[in-house]
Order: sequence, then structure tokens, then C-alpha cells
Amino acid sequence: MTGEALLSVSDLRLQHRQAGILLDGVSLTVKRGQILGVVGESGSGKSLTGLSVLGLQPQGQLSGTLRFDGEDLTRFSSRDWRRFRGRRAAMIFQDPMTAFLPVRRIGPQIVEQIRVHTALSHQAARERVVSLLGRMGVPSPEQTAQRFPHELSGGLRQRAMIAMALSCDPELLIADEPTTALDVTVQTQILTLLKEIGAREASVMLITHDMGVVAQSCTDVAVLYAGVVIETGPVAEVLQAPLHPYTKALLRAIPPMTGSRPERLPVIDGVPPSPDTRPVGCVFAPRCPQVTPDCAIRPPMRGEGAHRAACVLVP
Amino acid sequence: MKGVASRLGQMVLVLFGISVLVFAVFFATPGSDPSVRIAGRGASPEVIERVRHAYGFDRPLPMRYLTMMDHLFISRNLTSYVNHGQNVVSEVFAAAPVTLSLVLWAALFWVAGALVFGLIGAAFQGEWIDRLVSLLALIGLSIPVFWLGEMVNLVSESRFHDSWLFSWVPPLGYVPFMTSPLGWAKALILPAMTLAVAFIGLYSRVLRTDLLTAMQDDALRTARAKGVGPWRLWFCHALRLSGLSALSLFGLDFAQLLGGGALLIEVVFALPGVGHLTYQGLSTLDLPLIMATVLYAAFFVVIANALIDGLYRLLDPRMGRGSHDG
Amino acid sequence: MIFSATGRFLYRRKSAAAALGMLLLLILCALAAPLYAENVGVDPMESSLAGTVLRDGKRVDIMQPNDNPLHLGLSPIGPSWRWGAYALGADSQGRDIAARLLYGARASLLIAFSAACLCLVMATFCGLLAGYCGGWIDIIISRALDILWAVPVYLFAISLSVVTVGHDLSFGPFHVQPDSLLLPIGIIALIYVPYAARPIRARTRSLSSAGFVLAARGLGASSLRIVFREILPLLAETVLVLSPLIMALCLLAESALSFLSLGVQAPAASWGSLIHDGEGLIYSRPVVAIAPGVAIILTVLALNALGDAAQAELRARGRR
Amino acid sequence: MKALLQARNVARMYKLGGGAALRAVDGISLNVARGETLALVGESGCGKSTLGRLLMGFDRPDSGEILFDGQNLAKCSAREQRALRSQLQMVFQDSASAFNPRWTIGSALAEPFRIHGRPWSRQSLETLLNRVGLSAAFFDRYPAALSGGQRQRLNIARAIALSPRLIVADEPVSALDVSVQAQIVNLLRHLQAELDLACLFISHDLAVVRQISDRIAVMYLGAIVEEGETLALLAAPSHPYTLALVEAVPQPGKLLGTPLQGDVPSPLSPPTGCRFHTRCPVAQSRCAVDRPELQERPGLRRVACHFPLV
Repeated sequence: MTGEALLSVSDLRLQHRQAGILLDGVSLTVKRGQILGVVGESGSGKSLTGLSVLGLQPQGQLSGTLRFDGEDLTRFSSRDWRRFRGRRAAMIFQDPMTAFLPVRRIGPQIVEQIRVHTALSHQAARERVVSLLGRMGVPSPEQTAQRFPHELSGGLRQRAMIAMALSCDPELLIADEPTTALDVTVQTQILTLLKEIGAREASVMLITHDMGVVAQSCTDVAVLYAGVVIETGPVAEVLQAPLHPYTKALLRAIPPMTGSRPERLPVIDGVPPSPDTRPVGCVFAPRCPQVTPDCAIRPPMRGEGAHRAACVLVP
Repeated sequence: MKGVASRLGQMVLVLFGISVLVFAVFFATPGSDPSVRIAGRGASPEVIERVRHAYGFDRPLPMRYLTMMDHLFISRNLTSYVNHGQNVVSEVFAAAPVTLSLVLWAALFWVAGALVFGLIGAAFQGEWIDRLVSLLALIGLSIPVFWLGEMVNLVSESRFHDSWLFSWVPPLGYVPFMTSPLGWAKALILPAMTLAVAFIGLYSRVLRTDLLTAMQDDALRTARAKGVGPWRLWFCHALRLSGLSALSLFGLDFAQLLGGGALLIEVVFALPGVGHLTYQGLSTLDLPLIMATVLYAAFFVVIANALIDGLYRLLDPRMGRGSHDG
Repeated sequence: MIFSATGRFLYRRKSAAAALGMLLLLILCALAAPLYAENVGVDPMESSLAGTVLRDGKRVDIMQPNDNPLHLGLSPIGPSWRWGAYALGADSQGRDIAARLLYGARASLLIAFSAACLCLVMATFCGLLAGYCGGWIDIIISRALDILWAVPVYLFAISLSVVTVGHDLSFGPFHVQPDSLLLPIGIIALIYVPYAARPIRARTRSLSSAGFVLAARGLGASSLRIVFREILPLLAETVLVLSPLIMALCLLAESALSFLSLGVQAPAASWGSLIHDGEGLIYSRPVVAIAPGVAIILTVLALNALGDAAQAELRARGRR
Repeated sequence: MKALLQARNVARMYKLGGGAALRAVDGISLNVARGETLALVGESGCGKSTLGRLLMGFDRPDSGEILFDGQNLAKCSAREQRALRSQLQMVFQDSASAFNPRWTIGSALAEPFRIHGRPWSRQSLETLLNRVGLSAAFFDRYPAALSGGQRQRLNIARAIALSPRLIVADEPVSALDVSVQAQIVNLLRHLQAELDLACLFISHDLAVVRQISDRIAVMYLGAIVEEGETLALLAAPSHPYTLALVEAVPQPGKLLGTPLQGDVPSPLSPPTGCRFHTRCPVAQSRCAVDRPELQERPGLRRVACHFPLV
């Protein structure tokens, strides 16, 4: 099964009436058994890309293609979407505290999702919830299912969230900054869990701002900048030999944990373009140290094999 | 358990505060002497002095307060100043069922109306139907309730009484449930609807805003991502999340009405409820009667507050984890 | 800055502009009351049971034999479409309804406006003190407001009015006339203090825990400086937005009190007392009660619409 | 080296409803020398922000003393404390709420001078803006017009306006993107060297802390578990918790380590003995009963562990 494209997004664009152009050509592919890291700074459109896959993006003009296992998502009716969400692709969010309904117990919230999508009886669904929670590494799952979200620690809440997402055996799990609200020691636990899920249960699309997280838990990566995917490829290759100047600069800006301490951290001058004033050519050109006259035209993805970047410097 | 005890203590404290407040308003307002009022305008100083002695107004205030509380709550034999020998406490208890019936009917209308209008407004946000509902709610909120009562009387009792629409309307007044359940309902439907109009306006607006806020909530985004359908989304998620603030508002208003807030409606529709009783007391300056009704009102408000608080804790598990602010 | 902001607000929110226009019109009408009374030649305060009025070229009695066979006695003259005295008819005392409506507007609007101002001043004081100081000051103020809140508002207002309105009152060196408007103003202001103080207190609390207040403390600013320079200017927006809504409530309360003859004292008029006058004539001359009711609805509606628009504007500003 | 800021056995407890008490800070002693940067590191709920508030004098400790330049902050009057503020400034994490939205940037910057009655001119404020890398054109604009990174620069400008001697920075870069974060870290280091500024840097991000600090104090559940010189401490942690933190930092070119088990226990009911023993991979029976004291170790290191790693 591995290797076959599960989700392919190509040239996805989203224009919002007030906010302007939010996505401006997002192309990426999630293959079965893959953990794709979607990485970018705030405002780069990484969360929107995740939401668009479930049809939850804010109102606006959406164009491009979204294919999931051969089906065209852009043609989905609201009924199709309801059957798709949570059943075939599920999503977990940054803050598990607010993502759960605060006034209902954890168990019934997961049961609800199971019963929306399957014909399982209430009792069977409940048993399934307990076994799911156990599989996610939640200690004493039966008691935990009876708890309210605020009674759990951040790590347990996120595990419960993942259990809910996996409750209907989806083929794709979209994780939107799943560890940002958590402590570092707990972050490692959740990343380990996601890695296991990616290897065994579902393909994962891990949306994050942290290159370190991508490096440790993803197989592939797509780098987003200002609503455009500027580089994709296997994690090892992209991190070892980044092609795009933005990816290079981003990696350099991370303070090192070993070796000598640099006098100054390398920085990227300037700020990302706002959604209403966007450059016509390469979106990174205004900040790029290696800008050439060719950058005035938006470069397509170039490169050999799986590792490709949208930059004129790539042979 | 400790929480319940402290809650009870607070209730007693509030009730005590209210009784002192009401007592002070009637007997210790600076510059206003109750004996002058009872003796009437232009009474001679001797008469005023006699009144003062007869009613015990020459005794110190705390003593008078204690005596009145004793008559009200312990011996329960407080008698009217105007109609001597009439027991005020039993009068209040006789009037209570009328008010209770009226307010229950009104609550029925206003909860139903607010739900319908609020949900319509939120579901069709920004469309013409939402604007229409908002305008109607605003108008409902702006009508003085006693005037609306007059107009309803005018239409249903006089101008269109003979039409098919209002021919069933009985003459003004109250019919006890035990006498005739149908007559009871007939007598109360129009007053209750009149009373409910302003509340429908208020609550549908509150509910609409809360629903729209809830729909923006992260938890609702999760629900959509789960594949929950629109009906479940509105009723099981949004309403569950947003109904809480409307609920606490409801408890307070319900209790206020029960405690005599429906006075104007009772006067206009000639219903002999607690509000009407207070009105009588006011027009004859029957201070013990007013004292009794106001305290009865406050009692209901305090009890209802406590009940709503408990219900809130039950429905929102986040409450009740200590007094941690935030 | 303030004027241009107001201008932009009115331009963006047409409903607010319409509401403001309506209110200005009402105020103008109230101001023009003596003008009307002199022009058509009526005295709005004197009863004139034996008077006559020119109608359709004929001089007719103000109190006419009843046209409804079921009602006995005299009934006042009805409305007419022509401009002139008694255009809206007369009340049971033979007074011109239209003139009384205009004079009533003066009393109603004055009471509502003054009561709202007084109420907001008191509420801001309480809310600011409770919200900024916190601790036991907050507990005492909040509990005191809870106690006020536990008495149904109208019942409280009525009780206070019974004790005070219509009696000679002396507060130390101050003497209040029995029919002074100060009494209803003070009473109505007082009963809505808890209502207004709650949101003000909540806003103060959130403002005083905001980052910039902490930053000001970190810079070494004193509490007074923080309250007056950092908190009050932002709190003023909340109070300003609240004011039309409070004024609407005050107007309704005033009309209710006057309807029960506990507000404005006869022969002076307010919209509420006019409805009271109309109650007795409700089946024969309903216009006597309808006209002041419509006036109240229009005013309250305009105030509520203005308040709504201001609230929406404030929310939008908060988002930006 | 004379300590500029000194905390001795500082403790702060918050009483919650129902008789529960939260020991946010539980007997902490530390020193910050002139011109030095001490980083306070720990996970959420470890009390590092509470300690920051105590050191700033926003809150008073239940016991212990805080000496700033020899003066006890916990004891001096409100007036004296306000006067000390010009020496002691704070930079907050949330730059969006740190400025009154109705004030222009210029008036926000002038405020510290007005409060302390110091002279200022438009020109001096514009120089201040330039110093933190902001254009003087922002002078008459509102804070809402700035991006997150720019606002954090403005925050720093306000903090250094009165030439303080110590800055307490509470998670100043956590809300920022990596590239912006690098800019702010560079700016802070540059200003510190230029102004001989001491800094207490509160953060959960070890990579940033490594870049900016001279010494690190690691906190766990209200107490310091390890303290030492930055590079040495991160290269060879003595406390198992420090090691776990270092291993958990996600970095390119590093494999995902074995995570610590469980979550941080609730500070409402901390474990007995060593606070960390419930999650410690090398804990022994003694750790559950006997609470280790912070002990001096060679190489200017202090560790609170019965079985230190190095």
C-alpha cells in the first residue's frame, strides 16, 4: 500500500473577501504510510491548508484541485463532506483544552463521533472508546473517559483528542500544531505517539512551525511561505541540503544546541508579505539575499526526484 | 458540603440585607416620617403624636425592626395598618398562586419564543429574516408592558371582542385552577403573552449573540471536523455551550417576576396576585403589607439565584473548582 | 478626533444615524412645546371642562355627549386630521392631548436623561472601585449591589417613590419640594445602578489585568495615574455604549412610575402619566393612551438601536 | 562579583477555595550579578513566572527576602518601590496587550519619563526607536500598526528608556516566529553588552536560552533543581530532569529521544520527597521520602539530586 498517493493537493488557492489572498498555490502530496510535515511561519497558510482538506476553510473563493484517494473533494456536497470528515480524514488541533466541548465528558464526545459514522451500539462504542484510549497510552482509560476535559492534564487531553480522531479508522490524520500548547517533555511523548500512528494506522499530515519537530518525526516535508509551497521532499534531504534560500535561512535561524555559540544568529531581514500586497513574482524575492532578475516571474517547482523547490536557482 | 453551607450563609446574609434595606426605606428615610404619612395630610401635631405612639414609631429603630421580623417570620401574625385584624402573611400566601400561574405561563411563551427567534436569527445571520427578527425583538424590548396590556385589553375586550379571534377571551380577572382549568388557562393566556413580549425580545437577542459566539468556538470546529450534521451542531453543541448565560439570566428574571415584578401586568389585567397586593398596599400606604410582599419577593429572588447557581454548576463542570478566578 | 470618529461611526452604521435623527427630532419637539401651545392657544395644565373649540369651522364643546350608547355621561372630543387646537383630542379634564404630549416629552426625556447620567456616574464609581481594588472592597460592593439587585426593580422604585414622592422632604439643610423631579430622577438612577455597575466592574477587572496596566505598574506609575490615564479612557467607551441602553430603561421605568401616579405629579405631565389618564378612556377615546405609548416606543426604540450600533462598533474596534 | 539582585529563600503560596493551597514558589535562592544574564527555565506551572513577578515587586513573597542593590524589595513602601522601578524593568511575552491601544507609540515611550519626572524630547525618543531597530516614522502611529516582532522591539525600547540596570524578560520570544525570534535575541544581546544590563530571562525554550544566557537555573514544581554555567550545564546536565529537558528539545539532525513518562504533577498536591521522583528514570526508594537539598558541586554548579548524573 505504501507509496500510493492518498491526498494530492495541487495549486490550491484561497481568496478571502476582506483578508485578501490567503493561499496562493499550495501543492503537496501525502502518500500512504507517510508523515508529511507542513512547516511554515505564522500566516503562511499551513493551518488553512489543513482545514481546506476537510472543507472547513473560511468562506472565500477556493480554486485548485484536492484529490483524496481518487475522489475530487472540490465537488463534494455538504452531505459528502459530513461522511468524509472524521470518517476518512480526521483532524486534531493545537489546544486540546478548547477543542473539546468543555461541558461534556471525554467519553461521550468520542462516542458521538463513532455513532455519527458507524452503526455501532452505544455500549459497543463505549467499549471501543476505552480500548482506543488505552491504545493511545492513557492510564486507566475507563476512568479517564468519565472525566471532563478540564480535569485532565494537557498531555492526556491531546491523547484523548488523538483517540477521538482515530476512532473511525481514518486514512489521514491532520495534526494542526498538536504539541505547541504542551510542555517539551510531553511534546516528545505526543510526537512518539504520532510517529507510531504514521507507521501503523494512518498517514499523517503534521502542521507545525518547528523545523526541529519536522526533523524528528516526519518522513517528508513541505515548506510553506506566504501561502505558497516553496520546497518539498524527504526530510533528510531537505534538512541536509535545502534548495530554497528561505528554507536555508529558516534552518540557520534556529539557535544551535551543540557546538560553539554564534555571536549573532543569522536572520532574515524584512517581514513576510501581507495577504493584500503580494509580489507578482517569487513570493520570497523581496527578502531573498540571492535575488536575480528572473525572480520577477513566479518560478515553478523544479528539481530532480522527490526533492523539489520553487526557485530559479535550482538547476 | 462546605460550599453549600457558605452558600446558605450568603443567602441568609442577602436576605438580612434586603430586610434591613426595605425596613430602612419605609421607616428611616431621612426627612420622611411614617406617622405623618399615616395620619394624612394636614393632620394636627396631636394626631400625629397619637399615631406615632399607637404604631410604636416612638420606639428605637432596631427594636421596631426586630418586632416586625418577629411578626413576619416567627409568629406570622403581622396585621395590616389599614384593615386591622387582617393577617398580612396569609394574604400574601393567598395571592402567590395567581402570580405563580401567570409567570409560569409567561415563561412558557418566552422560552419558546426566544428559542425560535434566537435560532432563526443565528442560523440566517445577516439575511433579511435575521434583520426582521432583530427588528421585531428590538420593538418588543421597547414597548412599555402596561401600555401593551392596555392595548391588548382594548383589542380583545372591546374593539375586536366579537370577532372570531377574540370571542373566547373572558372578562378581566382570575379563575383558580381548581375551579375550572380551562377558565384558568383562558384568563391567563393573554396576560402571560403580553408579559412575555419584552422577554422574548431580550432573550432572543442574547441567545442569538451567544449562539454566534459559540459557533466560532474551537470546540465547534472540532465538532465539524468530526462530521457532525447541522442539527446536532446547533442543538447539541452550540446551544449546549451558549445556553448557560441565558439560563442564569432566566433564573433571575423568573424570580423577579414571581416576586412582584409582574405588578404592572397584574394591575392592568386585574389579576389578584402578589404584585396587585403590593399595589393595594401602596395606594393605602399599608406598610406591613408592602414590607411582607417585598420581602417575599426578595426571598424568591435569593432562592432562585441559589438554584440557578447550583444548576449552573451541574451543567458547567468547570465551575466549582475552587474560587480560582479566571 | 472625537468628532471625526463619531462622524465615521454614524456614516458606517445607518441605523445609528436614523436613531440619532429620531432622538434629535423628539428633543426638538419637546423644546417647541410652548411654541405649539401658544400657537394654537391652549393651556396644557388647566382643565377646561366647559371650554369650546373651533372644529371644521364650527365651535363645538370639548366635552361632548357620548356617541356610544353603552357609555353614560360626557366624553372628551376626539382627534381630527386638521392642524389646530385639540388635533389629538382632549383628555377627561378637557386638556389638549397634543400639547400635553409635548410637555410630557420634556419631563420624560429630562428625567430619563438625568437619571441615566446619575446612574452611570454612580455605577462607574462603584464598578471602578470594586473592579480595580478587588479584595474585600470588591466583595462589599458586589454584595451590596447583589442585595439591591435581589429586589425586583420596579417594586424597589415603587417603594421608594411611595415613601418620598408627594411629601415634603428635608435632608438636613436641603429641602425637596413634593413635586420635584429630583425624586423620580434619584430613584430611577438608584435602581439601575446594579444593572450598569456589573458590566463596568467586569470591564475594569479585565482592563486592570491587561498587559499594559501591568506594564505601567512596572514603569512605576501610581494607582491614581493608572486609573485616570490607562483605565478610565478605555472604560469611558464601555460607559458611553451603555448609556443609551440605560437611558431606555430609565425612560421605561419613569413611564411605569408615572403610570402608577408615583412619578411626575399632576397637573404636570409625562408620557407615563398620560397613559394613566388614558386608562379610564381606553374604550371610548383610545387615542389618549395610544399616543403617549407610541411616543415612548419610538424613543426607546431609537435609544436601543443607538446602543446596539454603538456596541457593535465597539466590538468591531476591539477586533481590529 | 557583587550580586545586583539577590533572592533568599523566597516562597509564595496561593490559597485556593476549599482549603487547597498552591505552592507556586517554594524556597528559592538565586543571584544575578551586574551585567549578567540568568535564565530561568522550566515547564508550565513550575513557578518561573510567579518568581519573575515576585522579583519585579508585582507581588510580595510570604517569606524570604528579595534584595535589589542591597534594598529589600519585599519590605520597602509602595513609594520607594515605584522609585526603584527606573532601575528594574520588565519585558512581557504578550506584546499585543502590553500597550494601551489608544496611545500612540510616541506617548507610550514618553510615559516612563513622565512618571519619573525625567526630561525627554521627541528627538530622544526617536533615537530610542532607532536603537531597537524601529523607524522613527512609527512615532505617531498606534501599536496595532506594528507586527509582533516590531511590538516586541517597542517593548524593549520602553524597558530600556530609563537606562535600568536589570531587565526581567518573561518569555519575550516564545510568541514569535523563528526568524523574528532570532532578531529579538540578537537585539537583546547587543543592548545588554552596550548598556551593561543584567537580565533575568524566563523561558521554556532551551535553544534560545543557550544563545542568550550566561547561567541557567532549572525549575521544577516551584524549586530550583539545577543551576550552573550555561554551556557546561547543557553539555553535561547533572540532574535527570535537566537531561530530559535537553533531550526533548527538537532540533534538526537529532533523533527523537525516549520521552519522560507522565505529566508534570499538579502543584496543588506535589509528590513527597524529591518532587521529580514520580517521573525520574533513575529514582530509588530514598527519593520518595527524602527531599534533596540544592548542593554546591564543582564547576560553580548547584544540584538538588541524591544521585546526580555527573
